[in-house]
Amino acid sequence: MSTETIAPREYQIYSGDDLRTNVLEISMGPQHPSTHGVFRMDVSLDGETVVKLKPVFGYLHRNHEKIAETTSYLGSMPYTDRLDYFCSMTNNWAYALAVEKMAGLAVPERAEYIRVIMAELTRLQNHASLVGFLTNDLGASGTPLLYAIREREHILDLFEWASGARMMCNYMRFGGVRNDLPSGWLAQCKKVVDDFPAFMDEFETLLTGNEIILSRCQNVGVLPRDLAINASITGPCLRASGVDYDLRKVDKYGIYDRFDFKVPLGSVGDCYDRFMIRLLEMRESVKILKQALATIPEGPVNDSKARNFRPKPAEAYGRIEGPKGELGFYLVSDGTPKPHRYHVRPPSFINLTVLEDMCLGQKIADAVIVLGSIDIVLGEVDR
Amino acid sequence: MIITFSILSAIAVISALLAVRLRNLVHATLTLMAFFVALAGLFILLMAEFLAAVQILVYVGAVGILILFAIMLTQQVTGNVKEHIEAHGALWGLAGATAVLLTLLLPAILKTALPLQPVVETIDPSVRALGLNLMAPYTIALQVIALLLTAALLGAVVIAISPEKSEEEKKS
Amino acid sequence: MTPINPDQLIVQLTQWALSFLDSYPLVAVLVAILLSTVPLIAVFPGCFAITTWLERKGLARIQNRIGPNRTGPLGILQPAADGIKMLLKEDIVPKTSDRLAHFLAPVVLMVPAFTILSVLPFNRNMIPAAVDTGVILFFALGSVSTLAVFMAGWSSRNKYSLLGGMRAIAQMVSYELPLVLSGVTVIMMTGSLDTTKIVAQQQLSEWIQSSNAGLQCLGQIIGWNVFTPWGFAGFLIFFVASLAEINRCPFDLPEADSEIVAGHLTEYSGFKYALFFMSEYVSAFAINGLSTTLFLGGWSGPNIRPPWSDDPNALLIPGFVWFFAKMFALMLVMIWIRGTLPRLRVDHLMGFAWKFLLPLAIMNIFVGGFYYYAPRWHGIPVVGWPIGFLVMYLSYECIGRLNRGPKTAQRVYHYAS
Amino acid sequence: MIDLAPILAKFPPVKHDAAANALIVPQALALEVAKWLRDDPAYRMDYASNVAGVDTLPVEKKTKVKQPDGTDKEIVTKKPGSMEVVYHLYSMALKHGPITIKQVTTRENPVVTSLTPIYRGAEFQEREAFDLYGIQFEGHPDLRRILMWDEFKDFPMRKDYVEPDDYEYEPTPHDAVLAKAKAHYPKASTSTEAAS
Repeated sequence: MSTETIAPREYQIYSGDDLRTNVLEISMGPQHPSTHGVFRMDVSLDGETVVKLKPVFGYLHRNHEKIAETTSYLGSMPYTDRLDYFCSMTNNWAYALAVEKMAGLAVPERAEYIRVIMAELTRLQNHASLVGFLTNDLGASGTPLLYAIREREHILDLFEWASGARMMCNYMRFGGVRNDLPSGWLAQCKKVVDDFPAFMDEFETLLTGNEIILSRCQNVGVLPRDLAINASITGPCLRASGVDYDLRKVDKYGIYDRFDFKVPLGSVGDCYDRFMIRLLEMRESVKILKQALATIPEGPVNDSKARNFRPKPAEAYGRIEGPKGELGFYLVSDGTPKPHRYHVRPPSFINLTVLEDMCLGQKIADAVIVLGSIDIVLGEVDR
Repeated sequence: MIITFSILSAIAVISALLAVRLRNLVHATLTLMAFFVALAGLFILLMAEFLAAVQILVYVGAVGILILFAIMLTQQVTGNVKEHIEAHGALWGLAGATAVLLTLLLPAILKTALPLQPVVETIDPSVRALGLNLMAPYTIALQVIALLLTAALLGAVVIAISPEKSEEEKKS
Repeated sequence: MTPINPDQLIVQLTQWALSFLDSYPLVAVLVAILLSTVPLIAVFPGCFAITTWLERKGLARIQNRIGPNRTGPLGILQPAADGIKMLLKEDIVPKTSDRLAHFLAPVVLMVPAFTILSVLPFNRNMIPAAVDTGVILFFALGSVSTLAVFMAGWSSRNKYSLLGGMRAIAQMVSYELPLVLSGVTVIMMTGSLDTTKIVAQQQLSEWIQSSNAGLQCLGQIIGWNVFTPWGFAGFLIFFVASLAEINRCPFDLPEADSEIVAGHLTEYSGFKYALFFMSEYVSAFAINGLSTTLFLGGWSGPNIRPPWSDDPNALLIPGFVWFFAKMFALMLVMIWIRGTLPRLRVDHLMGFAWKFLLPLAIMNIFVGGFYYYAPRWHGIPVVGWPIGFLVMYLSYECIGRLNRGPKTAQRVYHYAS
Repeated sequence: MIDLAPILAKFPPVKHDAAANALIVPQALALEVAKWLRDDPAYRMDYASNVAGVDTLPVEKKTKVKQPDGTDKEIVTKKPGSMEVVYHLYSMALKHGPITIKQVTTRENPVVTSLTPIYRGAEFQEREAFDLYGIQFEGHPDLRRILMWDEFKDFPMRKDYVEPDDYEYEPTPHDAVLAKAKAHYPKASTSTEAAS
């Protein structure tokens, strides 16, 4: 393993003695039906084969970090919702975790459970819709996507009930969560979680054995294990390449050491593995949710002292296993109410590093599903 | 009949001329196809539906598309406007061409007794007759052509298999 | 005065109308032309409107949605609303586009789409153009649509359009082969390129003529080509190839929205887009009509005689009802497929045409020949049917296995310890 | 907590910042240290999780100290500004971490050594630090702007960055923006006022 970094591959255009072809350069995005937002790929095509692909982003850049450095610590919490707008709960948690780590705040027992429940619900809805979007990229005219969206609605209803907002939840606080769960919420959540495996079974029977999905996803966009580690790929993409690295197991943040769950691993690292790992992770999330819902204790949910506080000069890097990968916050405090440095380590952004490596030599249609299988949200990539 | 014939032949002549004259290769091909279609129309006028259908199927559907495909692979679709072929003595050339054409056609024109007898009633261009002709007197020719085309097809396949792939296969 | 025959009512009415014009032959010809073309131009856009509604409703049901529900009861007026919207939209032509070709492309697509309808027999004696070479004329004119798609893709001066055009040409030319070859089997068995003869061949006349009502009823069904081994295989090949030929899912690569935006349609808007859209549906009707004619017995359905008539050819339910029923059934299958299947990739698509459908279609021709000459017992193909079926099944399996690489398989996943 | 003593022993120029528990690595040694950390069997820091630029302005602190003679004396403590790049390294193989590496440079001429040749994962994050802070990464294969557009001149995340006030056009400027807009577009702002 003493190799140097794995450099980007170069694709050799075949040119025979007298058969010369022109490279077709197209700019996919920022307005393109398949780029999951305002993302652009500068693609060079040899026929239909990708010979060069450069991701271009920043169309949604609003300098989130600068905004956060000019407001109080708590003031940034709603902004974190807007990073990965599919998973605002986990964004909140990652930020709260970093601040708690820096200021040394403790979290009440019940709040820890609520955080786990919210994070796993977020993972469920994110993975379900991602698989839906991926099949949409495969051209399935939205049918699996709409099945996934139906399940997502149930989970978003739960979020709305608890936090008042469906997507921009702003629910977590330093040292706990904003408010306790409304009465009846846990029972409804239990119902949603119990119903979820039925949807999973349906989804899996419909999708995993489909001949077209098999032939289009398998051995497409292969991400080798070494490259995945070297390029700091995290989340399901990393585990699809066969690396056992799940922060819920490694860091055991929150109370994840109390739950019994497993980490599914892929072997090839292609689109199909990334797709299947997400399906399998959803099953594990359901397991965690069932355990958490069965054992959640009563008690306070937040620490009222930790509102507008002024941390001592310190720095901390807090990270959690978000649905898309490792979401980290690097905070530096200089003793004022505003952070001196506030940096987000966005998983979607870094996972895009290997987009070109995965797409070279594949067809243009494959580039679309490779991008889909990475799972990016442009709010997080551009910040 | 005469009106249809005139219209179709006018279209055919004009589109054929355009196909030669137009500098944009794609336009030229498209006009060439218009010529083929007009020709098919003329075949229908002669009650040769089968021939018309084959004309469209083969020339418009296959040959024309092939030409277009080849043009797509070339670098420049539009010809260079600045580069004109200077024609000297175009009139002389035209006169010469007309003379040659007339000489070739003269015997036919002289031999034909006018007014023409309607051709339609004397022939029965049914598909069955055509098929029987192909199968009985022209079998050998048909077989030879078929063999030739198969060989050409196989040759195309051999050329199309890229050497890049075969190298990979050698390695593995 | 012959007794009223519901089946032939329209034909009789036409003849009655034309009988007034006996003394003016030129006018009679013109009126006859109008009488056979105007219904086509009137009926098929109507079918198109119904199908768009059906498609939207059907897809919505497949996807857990309601679909159009604001315009009229059950959203039935949605096609009208769509049409008005399309007509009122601005027609945007890109500045650098080749204006003439850009303008002509929808026309070039539209004309053959409607023309090929005229060789389809909608009922007995109800065929707009009874030509001797109906089937080959259909394929010939159908191949012109490739040209239109190319024109649209090339003239737009858009790289997505160009890619779409390239894909369309490659795909349509490739799929024309299995399409035509599976049709060739039928032509071979009938011995005619005439669509009316192909339909007539699929009716067992001795059964229809018999006095048994049950046999009469079955006489127009049991002889359909789809019930023979070569016909069944041919029908499936034809149907799959026709999906590709009219760019329907899962072969809708020329307009694959997730990859190349809308392919050759990217730069079209307003009425030109509507024309494209309509031509595609009309082509779909035409090709479904042809597969109905070739394999599903055309206009023949259960032979139920009207009680007042002794004419063995008289039918209570007109043949065109069965024709349109079959055509729409095939349309519905296409909608169902669109709601279910993801899209293929370019190389898979080509491989599927050349390595799977084409050998299967050629095999089918041999099986058809065998079936034709195999000995029969009282006219029943006791040898041809089972052996033909077996051969077709085996070749399907073999070609399928040869094509399936070892690469795609269900995988087993492990958990980290 | 990982024992950092072996690194400090092996590379004497590397300093330990106890407050942040970070290693301050001189630029000349950065690549070597990172490579060693990645390949050493005891560390195996194969995963560069996070790369962040940090900008600190120079601080001038004036404190009044009572002298023994009763007079106040002002003591001016100057803390120079700095530009840092912080790397958080983890190990996927051994599942431990983090080790924080810092490269410190001046605000005036911020140049550090790129670790992209060792960690591919730093590629985009270093580009981001270059884009937003103007830190030059020596040895980076593709150092271009990543979030801002190529024509953008300034570095918006720097602490002393002043937002150009004609930067964004607002259809109906108000409050502070209106005041700024007036300075730049006197006619335009009056016309919008008249319109509203």
